[in-house]
Amino acid sequence: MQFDPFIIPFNIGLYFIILYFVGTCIVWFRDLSRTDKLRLQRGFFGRPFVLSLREIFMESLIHRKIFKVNPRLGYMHMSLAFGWFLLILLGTLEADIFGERHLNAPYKAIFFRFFNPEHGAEGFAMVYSFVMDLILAFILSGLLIAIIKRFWSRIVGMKKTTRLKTLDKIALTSLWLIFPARLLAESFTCGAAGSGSFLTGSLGSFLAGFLPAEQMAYPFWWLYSLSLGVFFILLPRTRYMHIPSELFLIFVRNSGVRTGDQYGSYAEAQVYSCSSCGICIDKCQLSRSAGINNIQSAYFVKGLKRNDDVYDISLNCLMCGRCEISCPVGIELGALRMIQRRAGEAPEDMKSLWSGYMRERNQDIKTGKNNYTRNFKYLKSEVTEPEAEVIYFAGCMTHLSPGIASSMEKIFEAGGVNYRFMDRDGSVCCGRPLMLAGKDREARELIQHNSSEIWNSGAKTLVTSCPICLKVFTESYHLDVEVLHHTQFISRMIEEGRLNLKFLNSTVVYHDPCELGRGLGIYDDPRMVLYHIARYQNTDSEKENAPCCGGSLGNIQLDGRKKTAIARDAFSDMTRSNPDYFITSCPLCKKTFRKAETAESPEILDIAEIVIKALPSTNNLEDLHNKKHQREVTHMEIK
Amino acid sequence: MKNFGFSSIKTRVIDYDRNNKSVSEYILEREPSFALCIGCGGCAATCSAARFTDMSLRKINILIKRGENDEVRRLMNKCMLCGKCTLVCPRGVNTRNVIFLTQQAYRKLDNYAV
Amino acid sequence: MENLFDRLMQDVRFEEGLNACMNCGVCTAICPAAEFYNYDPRKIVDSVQTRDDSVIMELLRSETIWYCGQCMSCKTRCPRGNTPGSIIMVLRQLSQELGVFTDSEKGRQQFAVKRTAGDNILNYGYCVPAYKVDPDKHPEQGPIWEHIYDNLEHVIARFGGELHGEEGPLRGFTPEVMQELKDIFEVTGGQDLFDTIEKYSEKKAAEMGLEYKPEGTDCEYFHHVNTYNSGCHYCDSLLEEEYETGRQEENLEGVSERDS
Amino acid sequence: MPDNKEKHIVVIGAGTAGCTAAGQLAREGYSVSLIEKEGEPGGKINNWFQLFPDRRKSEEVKKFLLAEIDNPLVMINYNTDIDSIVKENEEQYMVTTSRGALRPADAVLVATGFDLFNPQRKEEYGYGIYDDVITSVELEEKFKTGSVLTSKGIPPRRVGIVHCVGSRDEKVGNFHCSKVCCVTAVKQAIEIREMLPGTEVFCFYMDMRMFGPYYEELYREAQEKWTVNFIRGKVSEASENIEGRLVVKVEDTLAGKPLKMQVDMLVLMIGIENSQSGLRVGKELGLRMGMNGFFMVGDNHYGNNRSNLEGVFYAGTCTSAMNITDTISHARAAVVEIVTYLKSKVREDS
Amino acid sequence: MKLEGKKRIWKEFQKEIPDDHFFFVRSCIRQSFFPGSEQFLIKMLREDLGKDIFEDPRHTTCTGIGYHGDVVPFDTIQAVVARHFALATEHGYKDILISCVTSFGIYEEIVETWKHFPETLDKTRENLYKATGREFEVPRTILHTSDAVYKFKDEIAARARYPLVDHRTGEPLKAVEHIGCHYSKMFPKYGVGGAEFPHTLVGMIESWGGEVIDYPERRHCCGFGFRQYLVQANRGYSMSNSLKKFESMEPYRPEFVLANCPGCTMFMDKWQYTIKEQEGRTYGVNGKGIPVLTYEELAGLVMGYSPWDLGVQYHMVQSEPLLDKMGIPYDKNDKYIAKDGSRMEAPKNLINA
Repeated sequence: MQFDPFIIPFNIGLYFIILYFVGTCIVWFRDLSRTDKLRLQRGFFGRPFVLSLREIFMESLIHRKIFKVNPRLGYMHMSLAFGWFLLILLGTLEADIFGERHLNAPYKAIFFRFFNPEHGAEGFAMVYSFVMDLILAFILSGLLIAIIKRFWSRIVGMKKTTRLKTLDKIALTSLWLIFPARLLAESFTCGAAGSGSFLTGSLGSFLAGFLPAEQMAYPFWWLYSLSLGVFFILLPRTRYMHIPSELFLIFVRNSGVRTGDQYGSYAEAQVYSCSSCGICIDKCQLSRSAGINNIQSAYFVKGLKRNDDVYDISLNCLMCGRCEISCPVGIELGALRMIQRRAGEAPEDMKSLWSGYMRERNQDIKTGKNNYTRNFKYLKSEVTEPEAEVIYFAGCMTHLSPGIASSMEKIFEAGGVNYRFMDRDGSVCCGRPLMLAGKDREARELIQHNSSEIWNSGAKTLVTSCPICLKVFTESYHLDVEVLHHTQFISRMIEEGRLNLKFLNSTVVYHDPCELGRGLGIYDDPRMVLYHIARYQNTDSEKENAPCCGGSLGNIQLDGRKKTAIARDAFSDMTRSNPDYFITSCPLCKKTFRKAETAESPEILDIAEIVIKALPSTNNLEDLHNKKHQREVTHMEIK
Repeated sequence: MKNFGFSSIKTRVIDYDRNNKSVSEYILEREPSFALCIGCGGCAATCSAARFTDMSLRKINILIKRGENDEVRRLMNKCMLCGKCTLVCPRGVNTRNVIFLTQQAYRKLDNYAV
Repeated sequence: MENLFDRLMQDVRFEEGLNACMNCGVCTAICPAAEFYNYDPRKIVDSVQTRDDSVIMELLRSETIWYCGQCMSCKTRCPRGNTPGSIIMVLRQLSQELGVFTDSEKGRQQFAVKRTAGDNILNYGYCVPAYKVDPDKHPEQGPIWEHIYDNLEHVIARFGGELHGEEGPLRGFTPEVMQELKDIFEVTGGQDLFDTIEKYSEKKAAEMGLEYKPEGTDCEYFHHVNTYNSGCHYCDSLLEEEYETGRQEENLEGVSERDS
Repeated sequence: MPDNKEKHIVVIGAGTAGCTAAGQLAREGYSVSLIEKEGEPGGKINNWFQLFPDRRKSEEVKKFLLAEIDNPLVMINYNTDIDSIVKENEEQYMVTTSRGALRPADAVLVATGFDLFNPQRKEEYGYGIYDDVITSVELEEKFKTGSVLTSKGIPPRRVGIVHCVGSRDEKVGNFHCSKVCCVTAVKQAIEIREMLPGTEVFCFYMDMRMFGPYYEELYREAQEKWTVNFIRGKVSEASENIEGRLVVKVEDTLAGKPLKMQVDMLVLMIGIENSQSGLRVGKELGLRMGMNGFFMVGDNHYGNNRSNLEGVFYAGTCTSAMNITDTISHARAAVVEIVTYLKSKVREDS
Repeated sequence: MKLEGKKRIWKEFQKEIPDDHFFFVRSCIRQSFFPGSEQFLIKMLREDLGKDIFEDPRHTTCTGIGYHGDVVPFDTIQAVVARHFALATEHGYKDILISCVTSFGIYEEIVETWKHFPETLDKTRENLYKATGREFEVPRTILHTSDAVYKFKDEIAARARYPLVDHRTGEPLKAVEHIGCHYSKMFPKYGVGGAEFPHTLVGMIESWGGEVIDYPERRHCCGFGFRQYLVQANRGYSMSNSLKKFESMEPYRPEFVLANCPGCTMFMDKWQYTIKEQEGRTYGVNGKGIPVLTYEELAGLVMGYSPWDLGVQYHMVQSEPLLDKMGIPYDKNDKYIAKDGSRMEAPKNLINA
């Protein structure tokens, strides 16, 4: 029986963390809604499980996403996570193969060298210990980067890194100590025994040259075990909880569970799965352009972990979704913020907890307090015109940029579409702005009103010019009509050949509005349209990486100057190639970018407005020629 | 008491010294641009709600500052927070936040006291 | 029909009372009516000076022109020399001539004024002779008035007068005097105005299904206009949402705050 | 080419306009008699502590004026009134002052400036009756002494500032806008807030006429930085309540409601009228008067220094309300007019 | 508060008030509600001051209340007033002495209109002639009876037996005055002292030994508002305005209100009763009520006439406490007396009795 007191700290830590994790998983599972439980059960014996394993490997160990963002950072995470994983895996095998018997307690694997100092002298064992050393070296290299990052984050290509609190610091040091301790412990042991491979062996013999390796080894084995123990014990109270949480999260997500609009164990799992890697901080335009550095998702989630009042933080966000897209753990940050915004309506003591918010709301319903009186009684139905196949909803913001609406009318006419301009004399808001402010109930009133208006119009298709409206139409209205953004509608008309356009010999760049792009994943339709009518120039902030214009209704607190600052940066980034036109497909984006416009800068147009320019006045030869030319270009572009 | 067939009327005058102006302070401290309104009425002109009601943000702004809370209560909830007003304001007042804070302030005033 | 603004301009009081208004609000600031009614003389002058017939017609049909108490405090202060008070008097005059005064609750009350003060003039030569101020209709006059009303001749006598006598307080007027008064009313259009008020009031009474009698103060319609108060004239009435909808139904444009 | 010294110009009034013009004429080499009824130059500048929009100390401008007239060719007569001005001959005017006759003048420059409106004419504001109703000028006096206190000797909790007192008001016979009061009000509001951070300031205005460079910016600063409150409505009346605070009645026209408010001090932004002394000179010379009570200029667009008389010119606020900048430019323009006029005379002679 | 300021204003607005020969015109309201005042005015001018004051019994109402009630057209009232002028002309009087502020205002308005629009004068002449065959001269001066009393205030003061002081302490009595909107707000030049600080009543009170207090709502209307009172549904407006005034004067604890206009006198008196009934509020030094007096009543009291012969008892707010303070003797039982000299029982629950 091989035993030594120094393994105790490690064992305590290990069993503690295992028990703790299992316990948490059970609690989380219990708190899931019935449907989610079922999803999970189904998932456990199905594809989701396999998917999860794959994802866990790819993300939790290899950290593919981080690699994409920035290889150096990716390598750092991978070396630590994957390296350690390998060390444990191979370590266990090692103990199993070369240990005095099979199926050992975990500590045997971890402290294998201590119990088998002479191991790895020749043959296969020698190769094996070489591999082990290799892995250790791999980890240590990552560790080195981590340490450098901590003190000089630019080296890994990050502008900002997360701030730490004491507990995290302790945990971090213990984490950092683990592998150096192991290295030295093994080296001394090897040095004394004359065993070990290229790393431990050579370092060992070198140290043994002038140090009493025999005596030196033992305290380092203690240190190794201690740092492991401490790290495990502290784990739940630190950000490193993300390591186990993420396992749970990945599995649950793959089983089809989503955050929804309520605070539940899935949301909590997400919160704990955040490694505060800080990638979101760099993605956030508020920190880049508006100099606001305390509201980024990393801080927001940290606030949630600590159960702080994060209401104001949750409000001060563009809801552009750039952080969510870039989050390596795939946390639904937008959804989490929305939960907090709704909760913000609740009294002080219940602010940070959705459950508390629900309680407060219910009691409101009972007591019928002022916030339950209907706000929009005054809305009157305005449907008068005859039925039409298409109903066009310009949206409030479009009314401030009337060129868009009038262009759409021209396009409809050109395409011979029988349409009805639902809000010709002014819009009733779609409800999205209220939702973004956390006022869902009020939004419901508007949704009901507009829905009935749309239904009564008897149209088959609803076209809107405003992505904000589109988002809410598709997600929160339950309409029995097809809902399209005008970009989609135009591209469809082009494909159906209802709209023949001439090619403009001018260059364009396209800005993906947050709600249309990241929000609804509509990237191709606008590009299709543009390919048909102009020379499309790629920018390095396309699609998912598109910036927010800054005017977002998602942020109610941001003042005008900062909005303009954001718009300026985004605009100058996207117009480096100096195109003739800067095209967007959101009236609000257009309006906001206009603030960044200068005399030299390209003309800012909505996609509908440039389509108008391409509408043939007379279809003469020149037009035909243009069309031929345009086809070629299109093919070229698509290839 | 005998029936006179009439009774005294509540005055409509803004009694500035009596009125409770805490809401105005609450907003000013969170949204300083609130002070910048020059009453041009641009917001009221573009307002989506104004098409249907006597909602006028220009008026609300003033009434909040004067502490005419009853009337503000009546008007403010008509706002759809669509944010058009913010885009047209020549003084860059973050009107949308002003309304948002107003509603918040009254919630507190009514339920939990500012 | 001729342009309403020109028609108003024919009245010297209007011509004198309306210069250019710059909306300074000095009138509203000290207006006793603006203090208690949803009323703003400034807005009236401002709407009148648009010279827009539809706007003026809206005024003529509205409640708002009937709130003024004609204290004329506005005349003293206006930096542009307007007299909102006179302007309103002329508007009321026209509203009655066109018969649209019956469209508003407060306007209909003109019938009550005519039947009391108006008729008193031609019947007794006084606007409000003591013997026509019935304590039951004037509870606010209090017990002392009941005493005076019941013992009027004694009261007058105490001060060396004679009720309905040759001269002194509450003297009676000879038929000749009364005839002169009547003739003046005939010649100057006073009688026409009386008749107009009666004509349209009778029409309105029929519309509202209320009993109307050619004279006196004891018919349903008189009682209605004299005592009915919908309560939608004051600031707190604006606070009730019901009233909002109520306004659209009853279509009392007068209360709608056009420019605010 | 005759010596300019022989030409003699009488400048009436040693205010901003008078001094600027006199100095400039002297530099052109003409001999100038500067006549001032007061004992010192500067005119109304002496009333002010700081000037809008940049809060420049008014002494600094006065220093500039003193430097201007510090010239041997400028003969300054203080405490001197005009007794008579008569046309001596085709080209010259005979100016007789309270100190005797002057040498015949080849040109007369009327720079008699303005008088401030006497707020007692707006009885409803109770100036001269309620102790804490003061004028903008009296407030400047307080600024000079460095302490703004009410008649009770305590700092005011709330100050009201009334715009357009004696301007744009037919009840006092002034139809014109005095132009500079709005920005003065804003400046003084800021100064009060600076001096007494605990004091609320309310401006009661009909229109904010921020016509000059950086005036609108000052207005914005007043709102943004100094949280000065602006209420759109002409104050109708002020009265004293039992605690001796002033009750102001006004309509908050933007809210469409009457408003009543207690203030501890009411500052009246008194307007600008043509000066009485100026009017006397005008009568003496037979100058044509404009509808607004100021002198009527030869042409509103390109001749606003010329008068209806040959050889008589205007400079400064005797023709209309002006700020200091405009007054100085107007005075310099007058010099150009005079020089051209005299040169043309010379040409005729030869 | 600086008195010089007011004095200066009063100097500016001095009105030409003739010394003698007045053509007297009565007030509908005063005849009905406190006939004593008018009667005493005539008596005082004739007997105490030996002035010629003539009244033609054929003069009717000026129809002013109807006019401001908007049921009498401007042309009509011009003719009615012209008829009064005709009567004056007939008897060779040039100065009209009007007992009612509403009429006074209307007479001014009409005369002013005639000045600005001479055609209206011609039209009126024509109308009157057509209707009555009368012709008239536009009078030289238009006087309100308070102007006359103001003119002779010092002669009255000379006759004063009970000056406006607390006879025990010698302290001057604090009083508030209410001038009546139509007295000078429409045409400040016609009112003694102008619109903002009218001197008419102030002058009387001060020359008779009292002290006038200025309060924030001094200038505010009593609330009569013609149609606003005549129609029952509107009376809330009328009362609320008086209520506002009383609330504003309350802290000054005035001994009495001296009112100029018949309407105001009546309303500020009667509303105190209604306010007591409806709001449960009462005012005045003793917290029971503030007597509201006409200038004739006050003059009479000062000169030592019996309060009951002046008609003081016919107000809702009784004046005994005031009389006691001034040291005026009276016999409670003589208050209400019938034609035949027999005593009548006093009405119940009057205020301040």
